[in-house]
Amino acid sequence: MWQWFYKLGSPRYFYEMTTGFVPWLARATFLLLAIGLVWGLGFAPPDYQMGDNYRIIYIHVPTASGAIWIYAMMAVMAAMHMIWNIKVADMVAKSCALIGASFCAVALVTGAFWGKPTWGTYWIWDAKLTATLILFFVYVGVMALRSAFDSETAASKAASVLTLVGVVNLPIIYYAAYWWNTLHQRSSELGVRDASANPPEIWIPAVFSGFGLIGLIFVIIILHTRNEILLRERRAQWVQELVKQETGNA
Amino acid sequence: MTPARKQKLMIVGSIVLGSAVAVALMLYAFNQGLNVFFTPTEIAEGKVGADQNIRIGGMVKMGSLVKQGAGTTITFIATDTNEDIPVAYTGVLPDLFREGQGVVAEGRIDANGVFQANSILAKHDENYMSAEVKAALDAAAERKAAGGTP
Amino acid sequence: MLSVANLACERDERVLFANLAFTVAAGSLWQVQGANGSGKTTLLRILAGLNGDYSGELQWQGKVCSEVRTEYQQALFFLGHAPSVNRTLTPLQNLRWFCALQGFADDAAIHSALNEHGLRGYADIPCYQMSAGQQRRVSLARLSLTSAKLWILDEPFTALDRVGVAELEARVSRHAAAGGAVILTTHHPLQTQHPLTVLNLDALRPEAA
Amino acid sequence: MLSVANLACERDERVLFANLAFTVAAGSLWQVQGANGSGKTTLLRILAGLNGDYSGELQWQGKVCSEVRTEYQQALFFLGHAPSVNRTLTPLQNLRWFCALQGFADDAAIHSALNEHGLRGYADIPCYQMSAGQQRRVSLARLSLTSAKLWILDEPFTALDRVGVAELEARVSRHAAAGGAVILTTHHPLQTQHPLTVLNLDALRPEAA
Amino acid sequence: MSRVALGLGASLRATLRRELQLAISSPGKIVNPLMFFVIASSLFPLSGRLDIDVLGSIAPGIIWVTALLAVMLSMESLFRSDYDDGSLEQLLLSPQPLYFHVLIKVLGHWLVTGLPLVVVAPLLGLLLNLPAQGYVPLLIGLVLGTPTLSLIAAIGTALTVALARSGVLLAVLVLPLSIPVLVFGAGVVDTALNGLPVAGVIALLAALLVLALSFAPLAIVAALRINVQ
Amino acid sequence: MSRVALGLGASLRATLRRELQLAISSPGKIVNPLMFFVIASSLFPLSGRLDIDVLGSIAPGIIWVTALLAVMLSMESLFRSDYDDGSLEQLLLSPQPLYFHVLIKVLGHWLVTGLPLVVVAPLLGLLLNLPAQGYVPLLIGLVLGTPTLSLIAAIGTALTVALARSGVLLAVLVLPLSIPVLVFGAGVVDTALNGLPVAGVIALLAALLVLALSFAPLAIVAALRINVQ
Ligand code: HEM
Ligand SMILES: Nc1ncnc2c1ncn2[C@@H]1O[C@H](COP(=O)(O)OP(=O)(O)OP(=O)(O)O)[C@@H](O)[C@H]1O
Ligand SMILES: Nc1ncnc2c1ncn2[C@@H]1O[C@H](COP(=O)(O)OP(=O)(O)OP(=O)(O)O)[C@@H](O)[C@H]1O
Ligand SMILES: [Mg+2]
Ligand SMILES: [Mg+2]
Repeated sequence: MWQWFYKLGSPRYFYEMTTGFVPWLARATFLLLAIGLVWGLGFAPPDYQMGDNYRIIYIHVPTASGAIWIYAMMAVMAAMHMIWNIKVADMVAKSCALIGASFCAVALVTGAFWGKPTWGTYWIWDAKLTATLILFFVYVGVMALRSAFDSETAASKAASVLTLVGVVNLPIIYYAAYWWNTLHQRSSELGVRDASANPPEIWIPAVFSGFGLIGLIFVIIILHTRNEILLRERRAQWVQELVKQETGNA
Repeated sequence: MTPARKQKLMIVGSIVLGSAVAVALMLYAFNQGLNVFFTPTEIAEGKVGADQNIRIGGMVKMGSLVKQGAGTTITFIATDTNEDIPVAYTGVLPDLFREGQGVVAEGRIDANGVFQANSILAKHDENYMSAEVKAALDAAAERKAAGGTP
Repeated sequence: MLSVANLACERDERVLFANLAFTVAAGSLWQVQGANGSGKTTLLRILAGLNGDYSGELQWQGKVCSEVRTEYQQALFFLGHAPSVNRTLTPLQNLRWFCALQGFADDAAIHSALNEHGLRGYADIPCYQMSAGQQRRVSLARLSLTSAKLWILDEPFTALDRVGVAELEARVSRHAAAGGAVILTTHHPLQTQHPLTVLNLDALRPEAA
Repeated sequence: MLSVANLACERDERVLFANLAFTVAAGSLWQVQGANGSGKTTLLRILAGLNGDYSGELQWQGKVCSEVRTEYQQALFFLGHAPSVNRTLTPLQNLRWFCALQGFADDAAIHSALNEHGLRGYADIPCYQMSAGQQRRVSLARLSLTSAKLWILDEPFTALDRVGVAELEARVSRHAAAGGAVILTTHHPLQTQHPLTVLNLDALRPEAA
Repeated sequence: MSRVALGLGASLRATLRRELQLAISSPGKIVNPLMFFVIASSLFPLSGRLDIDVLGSIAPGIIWVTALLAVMLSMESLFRSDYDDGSLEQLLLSPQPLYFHVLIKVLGHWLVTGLPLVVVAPLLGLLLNLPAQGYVPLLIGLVLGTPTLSLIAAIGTALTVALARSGVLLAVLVLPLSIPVLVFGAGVVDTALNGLPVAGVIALLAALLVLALSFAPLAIVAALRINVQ
Repeated sequence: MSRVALGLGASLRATLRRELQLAISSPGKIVNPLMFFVIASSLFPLSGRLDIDVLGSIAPGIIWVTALLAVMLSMESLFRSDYDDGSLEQLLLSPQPLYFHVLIKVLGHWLVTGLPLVVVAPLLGLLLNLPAQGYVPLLIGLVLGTPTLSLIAAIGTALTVALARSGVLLAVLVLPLSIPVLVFGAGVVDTALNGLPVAGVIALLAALLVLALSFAPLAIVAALRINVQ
């Protein structure tokens, strides 16, 4: 277990292990997303109240919860980087920040465009919305801090510290729900648990697009991390050999 | 004990102590109740005095919606099935606002006990259903209400 | 006292030094030499524990430095390029804080340290009113206050006038002679009675070898 | 070229120098000497027109400096304690701006100036990645770019390694020999072929006299 | 020799004394955040013709937001000169427990910058037409909240100390983290103005303070070590 | 030699290019003021439960005040690194006309920090529920007002450049001077929201800009000369 853990911590092992694995993950992801989105956006029946507007759900919900989970993952990576000085963990954290922030932005934008027809306003200072906005700010802070440093080591350590400090905000944001009323709906889990209310035509595509999005998150993170590995290890012998091979093949 | 050890112990000690105190304070806070968002029941219990700027949440009671005059002023009854409160509002309504649907209103309770809203937001519930399903369900509910067995 | 094994450091693709191994014994005086950019400052900061970006091992009295950090820091005096002198405070206030961080208070000693370093009468003048060399002297007055065994000094002669340079050279030799150890960098030829060990980073650089 | 009459300056009640009078002729090389805090930096900044807190008169080519300011500034190159090198820009970008301020553009000259100062290959590396001495070299590369007659240099040898010091000494001598004039401060003994005029502020100080 | 050995307490007092000496020798350090607080709050009434009651109802928000900005801006200088002149290296290399020295440094800074804000806040309340029952909650909130803000801002300062003039970056890091303090702090006043009980909110503010007191020094020390490379 | 003599225009372009290069090499310089602008504006609605209409009516004030703060904070770095590393001495000693170089430097800085603020302002309008007829006046006001604010802030920066980390002092100097811009700037939106003609207020803003363009460089140059002693 520990051995595996340390092995995964080595950039080279990470790179080589993912080389075979990523294309399959990417294909599966593409399939899931295609089914989920085409079905959800194209064929699922319109909602009795919101008509076709509700279709935004197939993008909004996964990106919104994705943004939250990605932060959690980033924090775990930051902790691993601080405690065991695992470089790959930092590279993953860096990728997490980028796509977490993008997901957060997408959730905000889709939510806002959804809010106009349903609630009558693009934006309201409601707990969940506010929490999402703050999360976005924290992501941006982490990225801004990282890019402000010249030295790679200092940048990654500083970003890790800020990421961990930012974790404190998460439960507080959660309790802020007591503060603003929640206009945003509570978690419905789309009726997956007690299939009583939401019919399968609506939640099955959501499940597809949800898993597709999870796959997408991992594909992007892994690809980004692989890039980062090549960049940071560009002088390591194995990378040089890899480059030689690639250019030889080309 | 070496000085280094002693230092570490002091630091760990203050962190543990701090966490304990913080947890205690938070528990106390949550016991106090932090709500500034009220249900009709809480209002009926007299938790809110007149002329406090608050938010209320509930459902628009079936059959209570009345449009007045040119149609920009409305009154309706907000309910949490337990208690009711009359609400008055002037302004543009969101699409989702309709009877039987969740609503959040912000405003004050006037001297007559009417909630004078200065903003109204509609709330979607946690369920999504297609128009046909909704119709079928409604029909079933009606039949049930009529006392028939399916 | 301090022994270094297998030390290597690279910055931005360039290996500054690799396989560095040496032992700084009590009573020795080391000068780290090298052209501009050869890595002297980097090496000194690694030895002082301020730069963690290296591979290799540092041992203090036979124990790994990072494990006996407090002990090592008690035995270490480091002075970098910057003088560590707050410009709005007076020399007295500056040095008082330094002493408190070392765990003692002793105004008489501070005054005599200032006098020794040619700053008689300057104890209560804010440091921003002093010239570059005078500020450096305030900084060096710490040498008379610390009880550290190992001194690590990065270009300590900067901005000192000739008298100041000679005095510092003498002080450094005395410390080594009294059983301490000194590691310093400087670009000017040192004039000391004490035997000098020179570590030349230029000669050590892999590509140069 | 530059002549000084009756120059006096005091800082915080202390007279640094008074009745200073000298003329820096074309082809001469001046070293301002003095203990720490004797006023060398202050004097140089007064001569460069950066410090107006003095009494006395400065003349450039027989005209009062402040009246022929642009002309004087065209003929002057000043380098203070700070290297005047922006750390986020590259040497090339830094020197391009310097040239533009002098009213010309010439990338070839910049590259050869960098090569001359031991920075071949560093033209496009951000300066924060360089050591203290390398930054100082970027700064000194200006000497090969300026066409100023009068150079005023405050401790230009700081942070330079031995080769750098020797090169700069040679450069300064050549400039004086070619009909320019140089005023500099340094605490280390200058080794130049060119005759050196020493201005010792310690000897000049009223209380010392 | 007349050498007196100092315990931890005495050497912490030396750090506190130094912080206060620095403040005294440049009085701007005390006065400027205050002036900023007053001027920035009065920008709002200037920037639009507001109804006087509306002004009163947004007063807690304005006061809290400007207090937050004032604390943050004044914290910017906390480790700055120490970093520039190398004193920070000396602190990091001293055999003393950094955790406590850093904590004392922040608290010393709060004494000279945060506390005066609390003292003038009622004046701003007057300017902004804050209703009478808002003053006591405002003060309680500020007393508990500004040290927390100082500690959070100190984390940001420590993270950015190696970067030249990083005022805006500091804001981008610190403001999101401070939002909970702001929400509960202004919430105390709001709750009181609405006639509701404030004990719960105050307890939350206190909890945040205690948390910050125990965890912020860890983050600050880690951040300083990273920056002094 | 391949030496090309440069006229004033070309050497001003070199100064502008350097300013842009500095911005590009640290992208935070562009992004951070923007983020500050967004985050600081959203602090207000967070700090109290505001009625949505009230929020809309104070939106112009909030946007203008935070824009002012963002411009001021980002200006802090204008002469900072040049002062620290001695480049400012070189500028002052160059035979070039300082007046124009300083003007170009400020405008270059405005291009990378002020202009982006104008671009995201409508987004903040959305968040703060600004009524639809307020957007165009807001943009016009900001386009005319932010360069003026930059110039005023530059005077403050130049005055305080010799002081380490002077963020708060800068604010104390600059904010009072900026009040007219703020009043007219927010006034444009207010006037439009009230359905009154805005041409007069816009003309006043433009007049302030022209005044600042012609006099601010004088003050900046004088301030720099004082500080580089
Ligand atoms: C800018 C506006 C909005 C933001 C920032 C936002 C944010 C979020 C977030 C963060 C989540 C994930 C919650 C979680 O995983 O715990 C979420 C889920 C969801 N949102 Fe939104 N939302 C917005 C607007 C809307 C609108 C207008 C609707 C439609 C009425 C909506 C419907 C949903 C639904 C159905 C879910 C899934 C339920 C759940 O798991 O919580 N959202 N939203
Ligand atoms: N900012 C200042 N305010 C007041 N007095 C100052 C200031 N800077 C320097 N002085 C005083 O002016 C005198 C001369 O300082 P100056 O920097 O010119 O000395 P210097 O000869 O260059 O010394 P060094 O060899 O140390 O560089 C010093 O005695 C100092 O006390
Ligand atoms: N912040 C940095 N980031 C990346 N590389 C750096 C950094 N600082 C220094 N370097 C590189 O590290 C090398 C060693 O620098 P260092 O400061 O240790 O040299 P030095 O021997 O002290 O030189 P000097 O005599 O000029 O003081 C230099 O070649 C420089 O290019
Ligand atoms: Mg060095
Ligand atoms: Mg000097």
